[in-house]
Amino acid sequence: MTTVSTLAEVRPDEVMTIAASRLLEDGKVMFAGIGQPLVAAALARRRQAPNLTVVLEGGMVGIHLLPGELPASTNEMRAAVGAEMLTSATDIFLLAQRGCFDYGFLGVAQVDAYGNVNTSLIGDPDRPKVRLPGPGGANDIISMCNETVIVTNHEPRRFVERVDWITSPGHLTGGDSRQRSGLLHGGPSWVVTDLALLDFEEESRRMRLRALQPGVTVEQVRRATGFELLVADEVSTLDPVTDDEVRLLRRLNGESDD
Amino acid sequence: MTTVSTLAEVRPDEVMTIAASRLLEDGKVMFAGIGQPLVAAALARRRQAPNLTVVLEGGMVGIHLLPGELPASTNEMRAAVGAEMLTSATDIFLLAQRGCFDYGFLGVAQVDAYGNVNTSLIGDPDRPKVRLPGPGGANDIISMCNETVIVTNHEPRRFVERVDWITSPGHLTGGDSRQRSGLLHGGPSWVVTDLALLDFEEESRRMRLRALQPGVTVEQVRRATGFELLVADEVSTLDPVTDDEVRLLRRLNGESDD
Amino acid sequence: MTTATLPFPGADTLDARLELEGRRRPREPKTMTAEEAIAGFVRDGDVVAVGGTNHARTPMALLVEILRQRRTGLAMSRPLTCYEAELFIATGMADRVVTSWVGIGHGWGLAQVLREYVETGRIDYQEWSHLGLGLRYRAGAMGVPFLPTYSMLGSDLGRRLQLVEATCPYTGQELTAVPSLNPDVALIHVQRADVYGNAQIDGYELMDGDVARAARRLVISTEELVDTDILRRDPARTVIPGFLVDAVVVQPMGAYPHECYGHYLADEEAFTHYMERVRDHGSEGAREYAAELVAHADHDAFLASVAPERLAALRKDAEGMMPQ
Amino acid sequence: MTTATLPFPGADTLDARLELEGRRRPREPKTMTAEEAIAGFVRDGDVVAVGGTNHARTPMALLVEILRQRRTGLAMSRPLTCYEAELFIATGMADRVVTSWVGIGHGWGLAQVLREYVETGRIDYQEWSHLGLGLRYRAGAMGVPFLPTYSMLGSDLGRRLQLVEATCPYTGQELTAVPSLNPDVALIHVQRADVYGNAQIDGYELMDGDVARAARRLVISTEELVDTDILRRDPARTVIPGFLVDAVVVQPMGAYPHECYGHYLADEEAFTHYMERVRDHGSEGAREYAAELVAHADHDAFLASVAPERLAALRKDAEGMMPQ
Repeated sequence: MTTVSTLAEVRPDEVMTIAASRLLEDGKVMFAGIGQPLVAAALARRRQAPNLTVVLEGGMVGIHLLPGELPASTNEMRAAVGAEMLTSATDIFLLAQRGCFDYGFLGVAQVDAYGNVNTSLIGDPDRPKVRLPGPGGANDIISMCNETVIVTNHEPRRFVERVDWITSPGHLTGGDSRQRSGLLHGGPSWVVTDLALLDFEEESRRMRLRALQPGVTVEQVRRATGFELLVADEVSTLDPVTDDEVRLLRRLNGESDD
Repeated sequence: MTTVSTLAEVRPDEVMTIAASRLLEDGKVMFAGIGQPLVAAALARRRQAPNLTVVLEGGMVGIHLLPGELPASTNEMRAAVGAEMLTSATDIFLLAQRGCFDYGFLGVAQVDAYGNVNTSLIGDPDRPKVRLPGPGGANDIISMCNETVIVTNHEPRRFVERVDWITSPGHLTGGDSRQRSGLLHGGPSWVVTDLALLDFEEESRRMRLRALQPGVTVEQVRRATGFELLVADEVSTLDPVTDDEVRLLRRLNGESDD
Repeated sequence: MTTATLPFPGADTLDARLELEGRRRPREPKTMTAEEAIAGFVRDGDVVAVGGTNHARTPMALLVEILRQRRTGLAMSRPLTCYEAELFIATGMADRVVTSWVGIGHGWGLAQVLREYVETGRIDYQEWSHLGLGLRYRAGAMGVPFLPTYSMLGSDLGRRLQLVEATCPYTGQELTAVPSLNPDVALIHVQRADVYGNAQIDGYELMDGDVARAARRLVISTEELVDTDILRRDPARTVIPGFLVDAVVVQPMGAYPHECYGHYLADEEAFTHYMERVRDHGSEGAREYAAELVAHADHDAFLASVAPERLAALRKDAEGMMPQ
Repeated sequence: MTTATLPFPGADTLDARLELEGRRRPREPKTMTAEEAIAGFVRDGDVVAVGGTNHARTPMALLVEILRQRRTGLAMSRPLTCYEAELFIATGMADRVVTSWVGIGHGWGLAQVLREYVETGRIDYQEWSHLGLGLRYRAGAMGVPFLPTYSMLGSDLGRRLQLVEATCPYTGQELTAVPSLNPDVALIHVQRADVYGNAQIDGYELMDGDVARAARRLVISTEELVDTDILRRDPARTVIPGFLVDAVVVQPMGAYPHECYGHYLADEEAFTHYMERVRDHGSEGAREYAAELVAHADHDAFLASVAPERLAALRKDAEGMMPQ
């Protein structure tokens, strides 16, 4: 795992997906969305977590993840054929509410210092500048899964002090505010970016830098973050991505045949 | 329908089942229990109501009703094979709660002047003299179906002023008491016995004699009723059971092969 | 007692039940054309629940027939909404959207027409969580005016929707109270049904079992009309009992250009065709596309306008993916 | 805020969830003997949810193994209860019953042992409506502490159970609040499962999908152990996902003498055998019958004690009834 990839042009999104996939433990259950989360799951299944069960919001449980044929939607044939169970879309979220899912994975348009996520709108909620797709399953995932991993490019416009709209609740205003809102479970545990791995400080629940992607400095992360970032006492460096990981990732994405 | 049966020994329970079956209209949906209700349904399906849909508490919808092979339980293979839909036991009652079922049919250990039904216990609820099977689906059926037909032998020990225990709510203490309890739908509409057909007077919601089985007198019905019975201004006489009905009933019950 | 007012129809299961009691749907043949079904069961101002999600089992033939007959003041309700809603917004037939997500997929990104109408404040856009909308349908299906859930707690969704809390009378725990939704009409596309409306869905049911139960009026379209005995062979697959159904429209490829599990994949070329128009002409492009669709006499005429080998390929690919 | 106290465990989904978070059930082979499964997952004082109803898919092999190992202070929870509960009452292992109905069926009338114990006040008997108990499981499965329903309003059931009302915060309507039930352990018999516990039920699911989701611990027995690929051919039939399951016991005819849809009918002779003992000796007869059952080393030994042609006939009759 410590062999630096010698492959030309490892892209930032590849580094991020690989870092996210490494968080997934074997035997667990992951509520995945389309795109990066699903690729991270497929990667983990072929490496450290062959018994990871992947669940989709369309009601699929234990889906097949074939290289080059990952589904383009959580609600389509490719996502369902080969699943171990198909249930209704509502019932899959009720399993989340019961506490059956170890991980949720979310992308964001904005995330704030307390891990609150916005995928709904930019600007004034009454007359948004940009109307975005909305929560889909994200509000439920971060409210109900045992922990939620946020995966996103690290940019100041995404990392903001307060999101314009809380689509999906993180630690709200920090401290025990999430619990006080009635959300007694889960919440964001990790934020994985192309620059770093971050968590949330135990007391304040503010985002905290824990580890850097190889070659990245703390200052770089600070500059890419639009709020005052906590930094752990010891900031480690993540293992560099390996040739094996990158090759496998590209094969899963249908970008190569080897 | 006015030909008197010439068959020897038409039993009181046969007269009652036939009278109940005549209430069932074509195209409707009936929540049936095992025994008399199911036989009444099978009879109606072969006579005036070929498009009657029969539902069972085991989750079966649109069941087959084969002569001599009527199921002995609402939760067994014979009740399920040939059904048009199988769903969960809870979901079948939720369809009742939604308002999908035209008729429920109930038997009773006791029924009172307001159509409250007891199938739970005789005596003191804290230390019953006789512990009976309990509601099964009956509480839900009478609470949720659009109307409920009570079918029972007419005996003073069954027709009591107040039941020992309200297993399944009828019109409670009469008037609008059922509505005031939060039960906004349905309730008992008819009581069919071996002696008579009864309904519930519109204002008081007390049980009222509407029609007599052939050969029965009002006085006979009064004597068989353990509470003061209302009598409609005009009491008619039910059409006598016909040979066809009796023969078909016995064939359905597996008592004859013709 | 304290009661809240909702910004949108809901929590009216009691009325929905009374409507059902007053208008039974007896067991009788219910097959009719899409034209008859829409004329009979879809009215101006309706809350329309659209079956399927995103590009799965979208009841396209029925939706386009609404466009053809024109309705006004519709609300389109669907947990994951695709471009079908944009056709109703752009043509002015819908002024309300109830959803948890809107997107086109297939690499096309944001829904541009919806953006335009929301950002200029021309439609009411009601954003629910996925489970929140799912439980609205479920409450409607169960015949209760609300259900408790953890969904939407702490977020801006519940605040904007003016949702109130449901307090557990045993524990004192406070959860979100989701109000029931009994749509005025639901349109659902299925793989097979009999003349009475007993219907089976293969693959993913999504929310359609609940939508069918919740709906005040229900029109289904089906790939295949089968004898009831076919349904009896696998009754656990019957998701919609006939007594819920008002109309059965037999329409092979009735979800095209969207997909239907086991029958055909979505036609990405059709998405491209639509999105290029929108990219080039904005909502006017969506109106042009809708005009093209309604110019066909019916869905069969629309299908006949597509290259047969393209349709055959979509069917072949879907059939080839099925488990053996 | 006002909170009510329940006369019985319930409305504790929060605790059930914390227990689940603290004890995950990773995907790994979970096959074991009934002896190991009961030893590992059934404890004194448990609320035991028994799968199936009446004489359908009763998890007999697992239940008799509990009798064999002996437990005390059990509560038996099942919507329609048959004689299996009487074995636990008569042997003093269960002192509580949660049900909507108890009866033997097959023309045998009332459950005499249960009558004796209830009428002499020796057990706690909790009578719910059928839907009431179903919604207790469903609330537990949904992870919410209560659900609203019309069930039990106006009757003596809710009054005696000390149920309180759930007020709709939108309409003010008052419904019964049914408290969740997350049984300590559930036992469910299914037609097929893989080593991870992914399980399919043929025919009528009854309440078992909810029971499995609600349970704090879950033991399934299966007629057949199959490769996961077999389940993938018809994934909509998978009612129990493996991540809910603690133990998989492979036990052909595991519901005998009760029925298992598609595999075998109930053995009426066995009912007669039991009921004649009870008729002649009351609850002592039930203890004798239980002693006979536990004298067999395991369920296979019990089956071996039955005339093979009798078992073959039950199987043949069931198979002959299946839709073609």
